[in-house]
Amino acid sequence: MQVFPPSTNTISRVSIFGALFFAGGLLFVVYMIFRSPYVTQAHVVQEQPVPFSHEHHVTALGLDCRYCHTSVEKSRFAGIPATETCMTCHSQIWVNSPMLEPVRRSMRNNEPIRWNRVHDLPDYAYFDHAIHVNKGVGCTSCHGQVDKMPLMRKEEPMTMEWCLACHRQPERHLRPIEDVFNMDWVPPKDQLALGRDLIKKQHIPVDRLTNCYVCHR
Amino acid sequence: MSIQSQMTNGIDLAAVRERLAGQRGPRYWRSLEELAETPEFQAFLEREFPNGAPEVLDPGSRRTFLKLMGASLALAGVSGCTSQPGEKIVPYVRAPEQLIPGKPLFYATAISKSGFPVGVLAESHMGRPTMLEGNERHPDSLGGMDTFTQASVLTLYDPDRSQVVTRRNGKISTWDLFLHEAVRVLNARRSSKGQGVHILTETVTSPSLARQIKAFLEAFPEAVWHQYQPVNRDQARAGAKLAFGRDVTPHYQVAKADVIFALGSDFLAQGPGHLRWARDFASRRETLESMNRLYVVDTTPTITGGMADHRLPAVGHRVADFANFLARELEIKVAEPGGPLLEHEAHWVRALAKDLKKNQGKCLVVTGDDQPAVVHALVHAMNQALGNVGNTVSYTEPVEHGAVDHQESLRALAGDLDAGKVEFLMVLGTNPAYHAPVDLNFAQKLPKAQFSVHLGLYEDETAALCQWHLPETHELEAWGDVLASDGTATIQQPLISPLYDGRSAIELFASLLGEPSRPGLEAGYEIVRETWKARSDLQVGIDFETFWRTAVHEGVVEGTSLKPVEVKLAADLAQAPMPKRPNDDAIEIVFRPDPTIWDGRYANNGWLQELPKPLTKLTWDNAAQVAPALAERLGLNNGDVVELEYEGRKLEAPIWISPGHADRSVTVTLGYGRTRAGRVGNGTGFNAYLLRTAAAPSLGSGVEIRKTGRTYLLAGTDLHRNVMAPNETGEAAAERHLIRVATIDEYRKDPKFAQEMEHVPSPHESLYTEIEGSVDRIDREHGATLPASGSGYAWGMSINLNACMGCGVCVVACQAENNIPIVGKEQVAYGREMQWLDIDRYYQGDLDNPETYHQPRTCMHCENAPCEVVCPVAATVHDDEGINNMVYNRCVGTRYCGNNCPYKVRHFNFFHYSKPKAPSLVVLNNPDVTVRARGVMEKCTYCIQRVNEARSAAQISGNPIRDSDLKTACQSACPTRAIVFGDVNNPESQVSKTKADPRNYGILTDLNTRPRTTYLARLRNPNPEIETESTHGV
Amino acid sequence: MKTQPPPIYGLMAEYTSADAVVAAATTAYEAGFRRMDAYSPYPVEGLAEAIGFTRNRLPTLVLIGGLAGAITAFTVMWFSSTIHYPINVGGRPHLSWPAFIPITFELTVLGAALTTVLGMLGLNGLPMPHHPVFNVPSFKLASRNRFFLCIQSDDPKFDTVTTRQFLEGLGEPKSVSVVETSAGGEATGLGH
Amino acid sequence: MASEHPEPQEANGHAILAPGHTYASVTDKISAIALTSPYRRSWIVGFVIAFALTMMLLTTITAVLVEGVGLFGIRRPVMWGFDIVNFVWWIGIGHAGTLISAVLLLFKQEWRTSINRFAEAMTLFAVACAGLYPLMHMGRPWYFYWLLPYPNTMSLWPQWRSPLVWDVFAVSTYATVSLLFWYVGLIPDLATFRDRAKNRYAKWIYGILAMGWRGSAIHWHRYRTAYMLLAGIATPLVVSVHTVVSLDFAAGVVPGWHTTVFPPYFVAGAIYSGFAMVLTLAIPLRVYYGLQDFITLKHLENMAKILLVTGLIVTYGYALEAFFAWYSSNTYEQFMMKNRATGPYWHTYALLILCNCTAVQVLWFKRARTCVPLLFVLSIIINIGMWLERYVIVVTSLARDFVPAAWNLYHGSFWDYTMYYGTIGLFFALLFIFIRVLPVISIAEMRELVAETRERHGGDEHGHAHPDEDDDELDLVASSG
Repeated sequence: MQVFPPSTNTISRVSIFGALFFAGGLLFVVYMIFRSPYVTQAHVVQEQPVPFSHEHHVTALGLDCRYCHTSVEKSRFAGIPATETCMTCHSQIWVNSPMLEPVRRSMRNNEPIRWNRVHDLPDYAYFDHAIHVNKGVGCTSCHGQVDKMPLMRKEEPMTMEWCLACHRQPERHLRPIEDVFNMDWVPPKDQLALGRDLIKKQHIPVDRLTNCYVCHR
Repeated sequence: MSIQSQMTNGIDLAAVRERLAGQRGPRYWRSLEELAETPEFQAFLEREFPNGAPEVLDPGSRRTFLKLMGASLALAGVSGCTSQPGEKIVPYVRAPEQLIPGKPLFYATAISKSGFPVGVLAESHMGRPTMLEGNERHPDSLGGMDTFTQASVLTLYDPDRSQVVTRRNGKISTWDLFLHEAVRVLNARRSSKGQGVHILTETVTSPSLARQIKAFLEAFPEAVWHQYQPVNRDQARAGAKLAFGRDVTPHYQVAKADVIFALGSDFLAQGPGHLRWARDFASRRETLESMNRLYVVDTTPTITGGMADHRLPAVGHRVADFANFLARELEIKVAEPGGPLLEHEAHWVRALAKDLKKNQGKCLVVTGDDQPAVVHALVHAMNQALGNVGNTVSYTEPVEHGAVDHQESLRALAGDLDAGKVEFLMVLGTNPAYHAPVDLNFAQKLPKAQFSVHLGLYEDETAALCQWHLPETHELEAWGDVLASDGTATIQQPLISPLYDGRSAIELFASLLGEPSRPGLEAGYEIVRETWKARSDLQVGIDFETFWRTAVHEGVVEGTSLKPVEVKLAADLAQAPMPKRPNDDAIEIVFRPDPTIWDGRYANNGWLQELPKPLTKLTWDNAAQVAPALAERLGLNNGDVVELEYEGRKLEAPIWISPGHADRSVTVTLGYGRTRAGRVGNGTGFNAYLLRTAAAPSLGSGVEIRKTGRTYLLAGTDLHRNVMAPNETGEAAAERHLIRVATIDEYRKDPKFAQEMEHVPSPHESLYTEIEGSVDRIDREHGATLPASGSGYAWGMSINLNACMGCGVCVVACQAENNIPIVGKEQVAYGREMQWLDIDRYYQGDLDNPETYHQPRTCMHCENAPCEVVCPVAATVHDDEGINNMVYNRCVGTRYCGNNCPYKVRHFNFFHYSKPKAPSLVVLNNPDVTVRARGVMEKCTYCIQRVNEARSAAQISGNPIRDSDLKTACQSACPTRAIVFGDVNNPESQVSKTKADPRNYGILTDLNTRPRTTYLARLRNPNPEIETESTHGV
Repeated sequence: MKTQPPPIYGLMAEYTSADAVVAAATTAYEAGFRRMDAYSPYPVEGLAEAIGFTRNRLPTLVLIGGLAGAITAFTVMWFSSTIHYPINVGGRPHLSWPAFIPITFELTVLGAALTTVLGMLGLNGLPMPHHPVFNVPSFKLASRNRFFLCIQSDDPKFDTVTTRQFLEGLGEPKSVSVVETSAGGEATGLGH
Repeated sequence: MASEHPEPQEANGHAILAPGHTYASVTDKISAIALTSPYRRSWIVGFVIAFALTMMLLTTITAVLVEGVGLFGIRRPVMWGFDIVNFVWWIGIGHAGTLISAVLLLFKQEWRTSINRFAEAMTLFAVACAGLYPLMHMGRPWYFYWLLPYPNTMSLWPQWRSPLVWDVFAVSTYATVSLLFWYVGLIPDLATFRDRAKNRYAKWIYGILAMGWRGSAIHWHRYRTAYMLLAGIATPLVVSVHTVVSLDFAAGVVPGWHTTVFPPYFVAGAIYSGFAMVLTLAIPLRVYYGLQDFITLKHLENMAKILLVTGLIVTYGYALEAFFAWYSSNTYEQFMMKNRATGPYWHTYALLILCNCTAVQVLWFKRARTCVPLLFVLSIIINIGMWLERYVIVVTSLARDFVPAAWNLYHGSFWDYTMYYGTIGLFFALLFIFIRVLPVISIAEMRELVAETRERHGGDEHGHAHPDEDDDELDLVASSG
């Protein structure tokens, strides 16, 4: 005897294909999620105790990166300015702007300002600012147009994939040493040619840049 | 902690002897179990869970052990691969000058033990010391390190250190309250010129402290300064007095000696100058031409005995007879000996005497601090007779201040305490309540002091009996100064401001004497500076500031070493009576400081507790060591608990059978059985001080050994690996040529003996063509790896078995540098220890007096690494410089690599060993090394973090990496420079040169693994008169 | 004159033995019937041929499926280990082809197996839980011990009356019953 | 003949189907087991025990996930223990199923018909158990997917040279193909169940699973092709899978692992243990559900023969290992062999030889091959023996390989055992369920068999003997209980 109504034929086929598409779609969604700002935190502005504007200090006042990030050329760690660095100016200007109260408090009570880390790599990935800066990787290559950021945000996903992209073909991103801290540097038309020269000039061991030890210990 | 049976029934040592006798050719053996093939042993093998596995595997008790171990488990600042919460970033308020964030700074200072220092460069990351390197300028260590110094950085962060001032009734108090109280009491004593005021310290070399004690004694003329430490130089001092009529300290130029006779002395591992002596000794075993020869007579097997070309075991009481006999051979008038030597001994000593005479002025006789005074006197006489004085031996005034006889000094204090004469007692950094001679009953007398205060790192046994306890600063926390054995001064600078409310001894004195008002660090700074301002003789032509800055920066104060003094043998030694010999069948008991926790002061240091002891390879416990022969007679076995009865006092201890131990003698090491050491140290081992009397501090006779029938779990890294190996390990080790030895004659005949022992497959035997570029060719001649030209850096290591003494400092250095957690006794016993370096100890030959060989074994960084091929996720792969990278955060823990590694150098985090345990340990971690999570494989990385730092520095500066720029942790710690690491591609590098040496060989190279780490074969320099037939090497 | 074809799926004769239904099918085919199908509780030799089924495209599909698996496998391994992220693993060449064989083989098998099953179902037009033949009460025995021959109404030579007579005369069937098309049944014509 | 065998059912032991069976009778009898026969105490008790063990398995898994693999007995240098031993053991057991359904099909061995269904089921369940181990033995199981190639933000891939990655593909392919094979075989029977189930939910579920199978001649035709194709595909697969598993060891450098003989003798071993397990299951099954007519002595004897053959191949493998060791004059190999025979695990090795090589020799005698209780005992002995074989290979080789200083013993811990017995529980729990919900013997193929036997016995008089058998279905069902 007939167990199922006619409609089941359609239903059964639809459901089979439906399941396939759903599974596929799900995988795709997961794939996208892991590259989305939700996971990578790219383009996400972090709350900070003081709404510090890189835009203002870099573009308007024309401060050089190294004025605050002093150790960027010497050390793995670029360095976050000590409160006294802020106070060099802010003991004269904006002396009683409420925005800067945390800075003054820090100076008064000798308590550090606790910033929220914007570029936070996993602890098992060891990044060295010095070597990048000294070999011609510009600030903007990783940090984006900081001079256009009223509030600091991470510009790139900073996934391993992303790091490797450059470690595989540094020539696409390298720039002359003198332009490393240049915010307005734009790659020339012959970037690849330029990059290749720089690789030679800087003795960059391209073949070894993807070795595991480069980042993991 | 469970008592688990190691072995129920006897090893048939007779059978073992036969087996050894029947041996043709060399065979190595590692533990007695392996030599015994008794049915009982087999039965034991079949028993489920040897070594108390069930406890380990039951989570319940695992947690308890973790809790216990907690104190020393490194904290996981990172756990490989777990997504981390949002991080804060905290800048300085005022940035310290000369500090570059993210770059470590190195400060020269010194870490001392009982007054004598090892010079170090302390690595500081953003203001926190994480690692100690040797200071090459320091005369006593020349850049080498010993285990105690290396591990002291862990003590700095030990959460069990005392943190506040406390009163006996446990009330937390403050420095001000204490000072107020103390000063009141002292002032009350001024009228009586300080009668009843007593100070107890260890040996003091610090000029500043000495200066203050002097000042104190001036303020209180009647006050008494006592000194006591359980391991002291009383006998040596007495010996010097006996020989020269005054107290002088001998200094040895080991490097100048062609023939050395160590009479009951472990001079390579003990004594203020041992690091330097070891270096000098090793330096003379580099080449055939320079080979020196070492004779050793000792009771307990020692590191020095292990390095000997000829060793004789002798019970402690007969050491004097050897001295006497040798003296006679050297035509020195001496009294009647306590007893004669056996024939083979006599023959041995005669040969030795001949050898010494042959090398007049180029030989050296040394004896141990714990030998009787007369032996010291005789040794001085011999060196005189042999014309060594001025060549290999020189004498200076004692380095320490107010040198006294410690035994007497403490006895006096005990007397006064008993008589109730002590109204003010200040104990500085020593722990008599625990380690005073048992017959002084010091612990009972101490409370009789009317006012007593204890200054120490820990609230220890003594602190518990004093009215006040004051937390002491660690040497990395305070200003200070110390003198090396030759008098060279080091100014100690603080690396970090005191973690707790501690003060140093000199700061304490400062406050008591009311001089500079400011407490703490500044006070210490002031005092030390004043001390050195006073030494105007050192500042001719330079102003003090320059002098001070150089002194602090260099870590040594130039020109402070003592000038040798003229000595002449005073009395006719024939008058000096030789010690009487107890009746021969009495069993003697020998007290020795423990090789890893010394007199007990390091009991709470997990690194040292878990460090396998150089010869016994035991961890976490001491044991009563006996000779195989004695064990045989008494039917004893490893782990059997025996009752030792000595002079009416009883003590229970597990037995450890030490091959090469003197018969009729049992050795116990001090320092264990602490009750107030801290969470790590409490309850480990047994307290040997309970048998140690003032009369016989190092050697007593007439000890009774009774079996209790119980057994005790001893966690020996050697035992647990070989317990199941009846007889095979030795043969296998020989067959596989892991250790390669030759006498210098054999070596002369056949310099390539080491390389002829293996077949290295040629590349054509592979299915694959080698991977382009990175893999370096193998040199068929040498079996060593020589790099393909122009392939950039190629890192490699070479370990010189001729220099390695097996002291184990490399293991601790590695542990400190690479954030290696300790795992606790049960896990070690179960074979899960994490140290990346294993030092394998092999014996060869006679059970009663075997030769000892040490072989450090760690990742060989094979060019054709078997581990890499089997990793399913590419977590361990090769880089282009030939280092076998281990990417922890990619590891999923299949452990396939561990199985496929022929060298078995991979260690697995079976549990979360690195689990955070104490906040203070957070900062101990090396920020450059990932802390490994649970379920992750780890192994030696050639200190990849250092390679990386060096590389990026080099790439920025543009100069290639030189040997001097890059040292692995083990390499820089090694006192004998046995470990060499560097760029194999650079023909100038030391490592390439070493690898070109014909003695260079890799192990298991016939597997075509092409290890980057290779060894230099061991050479022996026997005296043909003693050694007739040779069964060594090939 | 032709009457409107009735709203039925077809006529079905029931047999108790395999030989009978094969014989019946052969005769019916000779008689010119084409749109028909036979049903049996187990695969009966020659029955399919008897109702004019000849070519089977399944094996070709399977071959393609297998090859697809193989190619995918090797390409992925070759690409990942030589182009995308070449790493020195134990000194072995990047393209360690001998090591790639096992996986290539496994995926070949997987590809082939999947196409076999899906192909078979697809070609058979399954799943089709509903089908007019199920309307015949005795048809449930088709999965036990009965054999059926069904001539479908969409066969040009089909005629309710004549075809019924034809079937009844065809090797003494146990019965001949009408296969109703269920309301809204779109099953007609499916099944080949 | 008959006199040799006490129990009446065993009469005519040489047919692979007892006489007197019709399409209807086989259909009714087999479907009755799942559809109508009542739950027996033996089933309930058995299921409860199996289920309890499964719960123990879950507990173990939780414990290991929480505390870490340190709970197992593993330690340096024996980094693999029960986990891999059991993995190989289970996978091996699985092999009989595919072999029976595929290889015997290709060789037109009719006798496979009445055992292939539950042999395949056994395969699936065994593979499921096996699959647990590689997963749970990992230090960080939650990253198992790193062994699969998928687009990831690390732009990393599996390390294709690792036999473990081959395992992943081999085992998952094997599982998939076995499942397909099983399901395809089930489709017609599911249709039968759809038509015979009384409960409408059951009808509905079986109906969905049957996908509307109606036994159309053309469908049957393609079905046949597909089934043969699958058989053809599965045959090399079954060989490859255990080959790959053997490569987990053979690809390593460890003496005792690194041997060329491994692939063939692992495959043989797998079939050996597989058939042993089939016997262990079939013998009770045929008694409990009175299936002696379908699973006759002939079947048992044939399987016994296969046991004998594979047993000899395995023995040959052991012999070769020893020979290689001697002939290679390689220190490590020779020591390995010596160590196996005389080392701390000598008793394991001895027992293994006893179980796998010695015991099986009785099967040279027909009497033994047809003595059911003996076969049952023997099958269990062989299962144990094959487990020991893996234990010897994994543990003794690792316990003492190259560097004597690193040698150490291994013993399974408490948790090792709970996990092992747990998977056995899971295996039987699944099997018990299977018996109650699906036809344990392929009905359609049995009908075919009936047809073929008839041709052999001339004509289908049985068919006519009961002209209206379908009318008294219920009685038949009842009588078949």
